[in-house]
Parts: sequence; C-alpha cells; structure tokens
Amino acid sequence: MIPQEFEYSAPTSLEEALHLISDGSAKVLAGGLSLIPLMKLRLAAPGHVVDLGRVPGLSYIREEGGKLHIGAMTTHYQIESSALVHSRCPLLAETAAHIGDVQVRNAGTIGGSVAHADPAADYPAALLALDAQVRLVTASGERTLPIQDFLVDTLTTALEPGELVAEVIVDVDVDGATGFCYQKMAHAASGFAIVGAAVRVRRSNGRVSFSRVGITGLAPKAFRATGVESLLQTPDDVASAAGAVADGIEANSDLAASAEYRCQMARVYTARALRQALARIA
Amino acid sequence: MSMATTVTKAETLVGRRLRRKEDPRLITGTATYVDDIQMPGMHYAAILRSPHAAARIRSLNVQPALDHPGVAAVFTGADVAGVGPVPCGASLPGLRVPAHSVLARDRVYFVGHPVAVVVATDRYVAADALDLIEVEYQPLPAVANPEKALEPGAPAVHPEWPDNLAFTYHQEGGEPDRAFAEADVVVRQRIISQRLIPTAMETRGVVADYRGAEKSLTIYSSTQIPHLMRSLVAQMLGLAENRLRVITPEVGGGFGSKLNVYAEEALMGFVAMKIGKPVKWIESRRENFQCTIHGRGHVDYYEIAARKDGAVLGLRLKLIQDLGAYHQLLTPAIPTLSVLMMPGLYKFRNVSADILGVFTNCVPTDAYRGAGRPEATHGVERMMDLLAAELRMDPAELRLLNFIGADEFPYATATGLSYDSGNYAEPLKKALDLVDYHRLREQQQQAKASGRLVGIGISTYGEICAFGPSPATPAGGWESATVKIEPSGAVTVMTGASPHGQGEETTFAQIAADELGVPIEDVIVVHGDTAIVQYGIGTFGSRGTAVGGPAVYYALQDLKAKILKFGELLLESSDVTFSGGVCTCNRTGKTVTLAQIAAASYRAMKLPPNTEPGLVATHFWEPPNFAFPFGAHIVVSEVDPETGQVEIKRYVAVDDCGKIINPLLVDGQVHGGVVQGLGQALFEQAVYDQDGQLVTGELMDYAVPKATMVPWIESDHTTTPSPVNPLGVKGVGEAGTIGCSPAVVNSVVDALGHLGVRHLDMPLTPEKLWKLIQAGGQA
Amino acid sequence: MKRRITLKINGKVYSHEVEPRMLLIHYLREVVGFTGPHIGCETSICGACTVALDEKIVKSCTMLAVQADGREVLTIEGLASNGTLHPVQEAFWNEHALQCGFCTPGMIMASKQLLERNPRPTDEQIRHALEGNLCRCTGYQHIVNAVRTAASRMGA
Amino acid sequence: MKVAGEYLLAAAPDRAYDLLQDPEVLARCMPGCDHLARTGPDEYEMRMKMVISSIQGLFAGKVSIADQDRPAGFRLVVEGNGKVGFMRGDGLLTLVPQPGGTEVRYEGEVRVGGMIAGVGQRLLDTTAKMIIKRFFSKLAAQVDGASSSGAGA
Repeated sequence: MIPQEFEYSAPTSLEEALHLISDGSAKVLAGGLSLIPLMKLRLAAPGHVVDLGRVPGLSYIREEGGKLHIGAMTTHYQIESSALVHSRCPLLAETAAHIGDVQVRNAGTIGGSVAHADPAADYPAALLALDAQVRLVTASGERTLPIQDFLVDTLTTALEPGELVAEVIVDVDVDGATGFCYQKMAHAASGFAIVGAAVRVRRSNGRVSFSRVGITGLAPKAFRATGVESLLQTPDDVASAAGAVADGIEANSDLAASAEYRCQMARVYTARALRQALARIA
Repeated sequence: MSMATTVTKAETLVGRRLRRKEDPRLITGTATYVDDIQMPGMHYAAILRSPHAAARIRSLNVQPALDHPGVAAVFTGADVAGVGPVPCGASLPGLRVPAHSVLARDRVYFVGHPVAVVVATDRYVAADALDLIEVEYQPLPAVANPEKALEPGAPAVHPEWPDNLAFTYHQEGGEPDRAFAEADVVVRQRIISQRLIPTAMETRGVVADYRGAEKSLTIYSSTQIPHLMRSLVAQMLGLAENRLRVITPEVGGGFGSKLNVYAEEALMGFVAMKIGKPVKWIESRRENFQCTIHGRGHVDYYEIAARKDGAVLGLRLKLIQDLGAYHQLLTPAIPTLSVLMMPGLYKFRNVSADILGVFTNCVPTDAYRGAGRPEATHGVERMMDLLAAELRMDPAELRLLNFIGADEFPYATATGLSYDSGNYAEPLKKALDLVDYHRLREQQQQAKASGRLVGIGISTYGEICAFGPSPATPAGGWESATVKIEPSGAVTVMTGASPHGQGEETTFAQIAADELGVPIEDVIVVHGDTAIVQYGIGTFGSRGTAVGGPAVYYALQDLKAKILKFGELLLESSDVTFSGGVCTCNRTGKTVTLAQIAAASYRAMKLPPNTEPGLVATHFWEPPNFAFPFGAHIVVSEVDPETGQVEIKRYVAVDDCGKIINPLLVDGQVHGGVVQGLGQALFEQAVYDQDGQLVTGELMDYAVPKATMVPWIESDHTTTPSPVNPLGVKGVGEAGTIGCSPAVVNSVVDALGHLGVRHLDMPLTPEKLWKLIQAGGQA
Repeated sequence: MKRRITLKINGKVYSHEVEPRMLLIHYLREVVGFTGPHIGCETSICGACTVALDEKIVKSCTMLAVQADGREVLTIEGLASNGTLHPVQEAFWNEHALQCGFCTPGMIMASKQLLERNPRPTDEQIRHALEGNLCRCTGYQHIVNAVRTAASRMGA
Repeated sequence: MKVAGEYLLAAAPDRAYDLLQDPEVLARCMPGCDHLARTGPDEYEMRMKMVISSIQGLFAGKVSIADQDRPAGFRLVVEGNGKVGFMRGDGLLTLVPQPGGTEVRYEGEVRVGGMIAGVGQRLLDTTAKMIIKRFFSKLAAQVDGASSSGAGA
C-alpha cells in the first residue's frame, strides 16, 4: 500500500503556500490522517502535495474579541489539552478528546478535519453547536463562512480551488453557566461516529434560555438540529425535543447502522448529551 | 563442592509464574520478523488480484508493467504451469478437490484470487507496475452464501460441479432415531457461526532466496508449520526436500491462519529461482483479509432430544460448511472436528451428524483458533440453554445433571473419541461459587423488575486438543525434540513445534532446567528452521506444550540415562544419582557436574560401554490419544435497552487444562482466547455482499476488539492431569475462545428472554438487539 | 524528485535523499534500519507502527518521511538507555504483556506516552489510551497490568 | 445498495423524458463525465472522472436505456470500470406530471466492486446519494437554462 508519485512542496510561509495552491491543482497536506490513507490505497493520487507543516503561524489558540480563534494546523491534542479551551470552550476540548485515538489526535489538525468534511467526523457537531466560523484565505483575499455554509455535503465543502482553511473561530462560554456535552456512538472498528451529538445549553428561571445542538454521523453532512433547539423550552422537554432530531433528515446507512437505527440513536444520544449538559450547568 | 549443595534438589521451575525468555528481543524492537529481512540484491513482489468474485479472464497484458523501469519480471498463470497445486492435506471419501493453481489461469473464483505477480527492485516500483497490468474480465454470476449456493439454479462456483457440493459426510453413534422417537421433548434451532477473519497482527510474508550453484532454496515464511511447508513446497516446486530450507523467523500471531501452505510461498520460490535474486513479498492488510483463510462459516441445524426430567438422549446436526472457492490445507477437515466434539461434556449416547461442504465464491475457510470446536461448543451450549428454557430448568442444574461423571474416564463418546480425564462439575461449581450464582440470580430478578436487561450466561466446554495421534492427523501427529548439551554444559532444546507467541521457549526451558537441574538461563530453545531442527509438525490445535512438551521430556530422559552412564564412569561407581545438575556417588558422596560430564563425553577419552560420545538425544513422541481440556465460563451482561449495546459486567473463566507449567502464560492464553471469542460473539463478521465482494475489507470495517471493548477477565483453574502424557498437561491455546462465545450469547439471550427471545446469532451487534427489544416491546 | 531530509532518530542524526512519497515507517525500517516499529495495516487503525515524533506518538505508516524532516524521532529501539530497560519495557516483560510481540513496540510507545501525560492512570484511562493499538494475542489484560505496574514504579 | 428518491424538474414529462435521454445533456449532468458517445440504439460509451474531495477515480463504461415507455418512464443502466473498482447502477425512472413540472422518481440498485467496495463501505451510501443529487441538480439547471416554455406557471 504505497502512494503514487507526486511533487512535494513544503512552503515556509502562508504566502508561499497560497501561491503554490493558487491554480487549484495541488492537494493540501495538513496532518495527513485523511489524505495519506487514501493515497496509500491509491484512491487519491494528487500530482502535487503542499505540506502546511512548515508554515509558521497556523497553530495557535487565542481569545480575541470574545471568541476563540484556533489556527488550522492546531492538533486535536493541543485542543484537547489546552487550558484555554477547557476554560473557555470545554465542548471543543471534550469533542477533540473523542477523535480517533491518541496517535491520531497528536497528528491530526482541526483544519485538516473540517476541510475533509467526513460525514462522521466529530468536530463538525461541536462546531455547529459553537456557532463556529471558518476563515478561508487565498492568495488574493479571505472570507469567513459559518460552519453550516462551509459544510456542503459528504466530503464536500465550500472551499474553492486555491483556498485554504486558515482558522476556526468559535464562541466562548466563559461563565460556567453554559452546560455542554459531546456524546457519540462510535463505530467499533473505525471509531468514527455512527452518530454524535454536541450540545450547549443555558438555563434561566427554570427554562432553557439557549441551546445549540450539532449532529454528526446521521446525515450526509453534520447539521444543526434547530428543531430540537426550538422544542427544548424547559429541562423537562429533553426527551421530546431530542425525539425531533432526525425529522426531515435522510439518514445515512451502512453495515454498522441502518438509517432507521441511526435516527433512533441520534435521538438517544441527543437526549443523553442534553441531560448531561443540563446537569453540568454551574 | 560440599555435599549439602550437591544433594539439594533445585527448586522446580515447572509450575512457577516465570516471565518469558523470548521477551527481551520483542520489547526492545530487535526481533526479526519476515519483513525485517534485507538481503543484497533483494527484489520485491506485488501480486495483482481479482476484483471479481467470479469472472473469466478475457485478456491479460503485462507488457506495460514489464516496460516499467525497475521491473525485473512479471509472471502470470501461464508461466507457473509447472508449479504444483496448492495442497489440500485433508481427505474425505468422495471429496471434490478443485485444481488450485498458484496463479489464476483463465478464470478467477473469489475476490483476491491472485492473477499475476510483478517483481521489481523495490516495493514502490512494484506497486506502480502492478497498476499498469491490463486485465479484461468477463464477470460471471457469483454466489457468496453457502445456503444460497445449495439452491437449485445457483451459480456454479466450479462449472464442473453445478451443485456446489464438495462433499457430504455422515457420522452416527448409538440409535439417534430411537432416542428422538422416545424423547419427551425435542428442541430445534438453526445456529450460525459466522465467517471470521483471523487477523494476526503480522500479515503473512515470504522471502525466497535461491542459490543456483547449489540448487538450494531458502524460504523465510511467517508460518506455524515450517517442516510441513518444506515438504509441501518442495513438492510444488519439484525440488529435492533437502534443497529447500524453511526458516520461520519471529511470527506475529497465527491463530490457525498460518497453519497452511499458500500459493505465495511456492510462488516466491518460483520467482527467486527464475530471477536468480532474493525476493520478498509482504501481504498487505487488505490482501490478508481477502486471501488468507477465514474461519468458521457454519450454518448448523441442531435438534436435541431429552426426557422431561432433563436427561439428554440424543443430538442431531445438519452442518452446512462454507468452504470458499478452494480447499486450503485442512479446509474440508474442519467441520469434521465439530462433529467429533458435538456431544460436548454430556452423556449423549445417540448422535447423528451430516455435513454438507459447500463451495462459494469466497476465500477458503480453514482452521481459526478452535477450528471446528468453537462451532460445536457454541451449538451444544446454546442447545442446552434452549432445552433448559423449554423445561424451565436452571441452565447450571441441567448441565450438572448431564455431565459425564468423574468416575467414567476414560469415556468413550458416541462420536468415537475417548475422553482422557475430567471432572466436569468441578470448574462449573467453582465458577458458580465465584459469581455467587444464587445471589446473582436474585439480583438479576431485581434488576429485571426495574426494567434493566441483565443476563447470566453459562457455558461449559470440552475441547479436543493436543493434536494428535498420527492416525487421526493428516500429516502425522507426533512431535519431535532434540536436546543437546554442549561440551561446556550449555543446553539447547530443539523443538519441531514452532511456537509463535505461545511462549514455549520458556516452558520448554522450564522443563529442561528442572530435568537437568541447571539454571534456566543455561537453556535455550531453538525452533523454526528446518536446517537446524530435526523435523516437526508445528504449533496448532493446542499441541505445542501438550505434544511438543512430552517430546522434550522424553529426549531429556534419554539424555539423563546417558549422563548417568558417564557419571558412573567418572565416579567409578554403579550407585550414582543424577540430580540438581550433578551426579553423586551414593556411597562416597563424590560428585561430578554436568559440565564435567559433558566435557568428558565429547573429549571421549573413555566411554561407558555401548555408549557414543557426545550428549545429544532426539525423541519423536507419538501421543497415544488426544487430550481433552474443559472448563466453565460465566458471563454477566447487561443490554442497554435504548441502544442495544451489550456491556459485559463480569467474565469468569474456570479452565482445566491439566497440569500447568507456567501459570502466567496460561493466563495470557486464556485472556487472549476469551477476547477472540468475544470478538466473534459481539463484533466480528466477514461480510461478503451478494456479488461476492468482501465489504469488510480493512480494519476500518472489520472490528477486532480494542482495549476499551473488552471486560476484565477473572480467570481461575481446576487441575485434572491428563494421563496421556508424562507431564499431565492438556493444552490451553484455544480454550478461552471455545468457552467464550456461548457464554456471552447465553447471557444476552437470558437478558432478553422475557421478551420472547430464545436465540440470537452472532455477532450481537447493537442494532440487532435494539430491533429485537423494539419488537418485544410491541409484542 | 527526491528530497534530502535530516532527522534525529534515537539520538543520532540521519540524512538521506528520499522520494516524497516514502512513508516514514518505510524510511525508519528500510533506509535507516530501525525495524522495531511494524506495519500491521494501511488505514491508521492498528498502531504497530507507532513512534514518537518530537515526543508525541504518531502512526508512522500514515506520515511521509518528508513531513518528519528536521524533527526528532524515538522508536522502540531508542527506549532502553545503556542497556537498562525503560520501566514500561520492564513491566511488559514482568507482567507477560505480550505474546507474539508484533504489536508490542507500538503498545509500549503508547503506554509511555500515557504515563508522560498521566502518571497515575486508572484502568479505564489505560484502556482508552491504548485504543489506537490493536493486540490480537493478549486480550489486553496483562497490558493493563503492565502499564499500572510501570506507573507505580515510575511514580515511586 | 438500494437507492430511491424523487426530483422535481421544471419541464413537462415529454421534455423531461427527452432531456433524460439526450446524450449531450447526460454528458453534462453525469458528474465527471468527459466523454459520452452513442454506440448503438439506446447505448452509449462513457468516460468519467469521479472526484470527491481527495478521492478520484477514472471510469470507463457504458450507459444503456431499456424498457422505453415514453413519457412515463424507462430503465437506465450505468456501468463503469476503473482501477479503483467498478460499479453498476440499474434503475427505473418514472416520470409523473406535477403542477410544477415533472417529478422524476428513481428506484434502483447500485452495486460496486473492487477497492471502492472493500474500503469504502462506510461512505458508499452517502456518496451514491450525493452523486445522484448532483446529477439531478445539474439536470435541473439544464432545464432552467434551456427551456423557455417548460412546464411553466
């Protein structure tokens, strides 16, 4: 299992990287955990690989303007173990800790993960629940897209040729008043989410004053379950609200889980995540 | 040397929890597996494999690959016409044996069927060139399911046998028809033991090195059977057996999947002889899943006849074995082992079994950990639970009622075996005590009352192992050992059993060190090289220690007799004892050490009468019978009613494998075995789609248990020595696997019994259980 | 086109021209000769190829050698110092945490990483930390024992 | 793998039927199709470069149409062969007039083999659905771009 030959570039600045990918023919290598297995199986055979590993300034976690900014080359482990993420955005830390295994988290990056847009990846669920935005850059400019617009379909994003994921920006929950939880049913072999539910909730006067529910694994792309959010008026609504998570969804089906089962697991895991999130509110 | 030290018997090593002698090289990364071998001028081979389950090869153009820089040669089916067929070592009356060429000729029969081999200067070039070969296939209808293959009009796997039947086999004991006629109760069930992928962590690999001037070929192969491989591959290649040397370097797991001779071993030998350079082929994981044998693949129809007091009377089995497209070394023999062991530990005096061996367009099945016995145990243990449910008896009581009595050994079974020794109630009682069974049942009732799905599953198993007496084993069932004491007194044991992780370098050293009274550090155990080791059968069927061990023991006895003769000579006495590594004259107390004796034996200034110089002894030990370990496993499981996920709350295994040489290693075998059984019970399944595509083609889809997926295993033992060998050992390599799957399934059926569930087929995937729970809820 | 890479592996500097497509595992095993890390799958599941890159374990079959240029690699061969086994190696030996040994180098590297990050792990944390390493022989129980033992020894 | 669904085209059944059998239209709408040529009545040879994220496969194959029942429906068979595997889609297309145009219902089976079957199990279903969706959205765009009359209002 050996990749085909390719031309390799390891730019040492963002400008150089953007220039190298500007004609849209090169494939960007971040952590490599999505791309390299495909190349080994020869399902992917890019002629030119541009490795972002040596581009400085793409790996950071910082708080700015009430948001957390996370550089595209920040690894899952950095996110999982960051004190800043734990205190400001614990949902993201919890989600990162569920990805793959230790080795994968050490090498895999948030930018690589979102750009690959695997329908069963963990991050998108959390990013949807965190009202995340994805900042994209090209040689000539940049744009910022909400995560739900960035994710288009199975393995398909809004990335245009020549464009790169520069950073992911997420909301922060500074006061401990936001409950959070990521729960997933993992595929026994691959560890990918059969379904995963990432939620954030706040309470006020016995009512749920704020909720965000991001779901992965269920549909061709991760999505925000706004139906659940609107049904969740009080903590007692968890079961009925979670019951709506698959409404109108054309669910995925594979050997591990039929569409029907996936829908039901989405309901179960959404309810469990919501219950735990509510219980966690300080 | 003082008398006191010379007469003190050394502390025995047998029975102690010793850490292994083989580990230092393995924990430092310095062991040599096949892929670690590098040779000057070595070439690499890559194999083109069929993407179709059944197709005619319309055309094959290898020229573009040959033209690729760095490619030394490309061979196809036409080139290997002179290489003999991949051997089937099993014989059954009327067995149909398809011609099994090392490369496909004009037709392919399963996904992964080798079509061509590319040989290049490095593995990267070989992979590139492989993509350049042009093959035009004409796809043909395929059949991947053995029951579908038996239906009229099903696609014929081999056109010459349109019924897809490789063989039928009938075995009967007692009067089954009468037993069923007289029974108060008959319980029937269709039980599936699904196809499994053995998944040794090291895939297969071969390095072949041919020296033309000497006409000698060396094959390095990751195999469990180096000597058998030498004999069979020499035949395939038309080589004199003494011109072929097979070396088994470190082997990264086998579980039966390397108890075979595959196309690639002969193919690489052929390639090395053609190109005059060493060549290496390392199987990819994808190839391993597609082309290395699978295990199980049964559809069993069981019937059990009993009296209403619970006494079992008879057992009937119709066994449909999915053989795959070809016979590998033992393929057709595996289901016959299921038949032999179908009565389990019970007094079934009347049995009848029919096997239908069925061709499918899949990779062949063959021996996988347990090989036939897990299927049999799963069947009879499920049937006992079904009978218990039918009679509203406690499953433990039903078993205790029907066990063969401890006073009935040796026990002649209705399938023609003679069980060597046993006390079957003892491990079950011990396991019941360990879980505090009666309290556990009460707790279960409480849990169920509160809506929790808690189940208790019992399995008791008997295993045929220590393969085996030669008349019952295709290539001979003996094992050999040579023990050599060097002039310095250092001891080398050479065993024909070629272990691959079981730890016989340690257990055999324990035996040798005890017998000779030398420190274990002075003993090394050598195996896996046909040029060094006399001959051997190999390690499989839980025979390494149980057959290889006695061979070592008897070689040591021969050697001790010779040592004593030299002792008598040197001590000039006829009243000499050899103990603790020294010969002592019982009259004078004078001593002579083993090293002194060894030196004298080689120096040979003076020899005892009728005695050759040197201290070497070889023993080929023929076991008089199999050994039959047994045990009881109890599982407490809980099913999540919302998701169908099974959690194993407790796993208790009480195994009786006879005398234990190294309890640490036995525990390791039990744990590993149990987890493989658990893999079958809960997670693993090789899935072919209707067209014969293997859709669980990588470890991304085929779920081998991970550390987080398995429970803590509480392991204990009873000890019933085997009378068939001087060590009293039985064998434990497969026990865990055999005992496990029915215990797990019985526990889950028990958890869901109140919903009307009486049987579940493996693997118990969450969705399967969830659907049943849903249906039960509605019912 | 080949590319020169320079790495420090087990404390020594190595420099070679390699094809960009060469996988780090092949570089370590076949070019440099550290055959301790093994290849068990091609899909980044089994973990037999685990090595530490700048002190973080990675699956070297899912990384190009060129990606490791200029960085520091530790393989199982670099773990023992001056003939003294690392406590994790010693514990694997004492607790019989291996049988065929094929997964062992990766398993030891993963265990070592765990203890660096969490010196007193619970059994559950140990199992979780070893999720990226498959073992088909041991049933994991003795491995868990070994990591627990190594933890107490290293903490002592 | 079974696939089924429906798609609304803003064209009357007759026109939708024509579009669905027009080799030029099919070539434009089949994702990655860079060649489609008629080889016989209702038979076309085809070349496709399927690109999904980093994954790409070149397929050579054929498209054939059978059981023509104008304008109610027909059977469409698409076969492709490539290094990464092979596929065969066999489906029944039923055209149902609707107020907004024509509802094209499809129901069929996609079978895949080779590498994509062996390693792509987890993503096959969603990917097949995506490809069908892409086909119909391109077809819809064709209708919008080309038709002035259509099944208006």
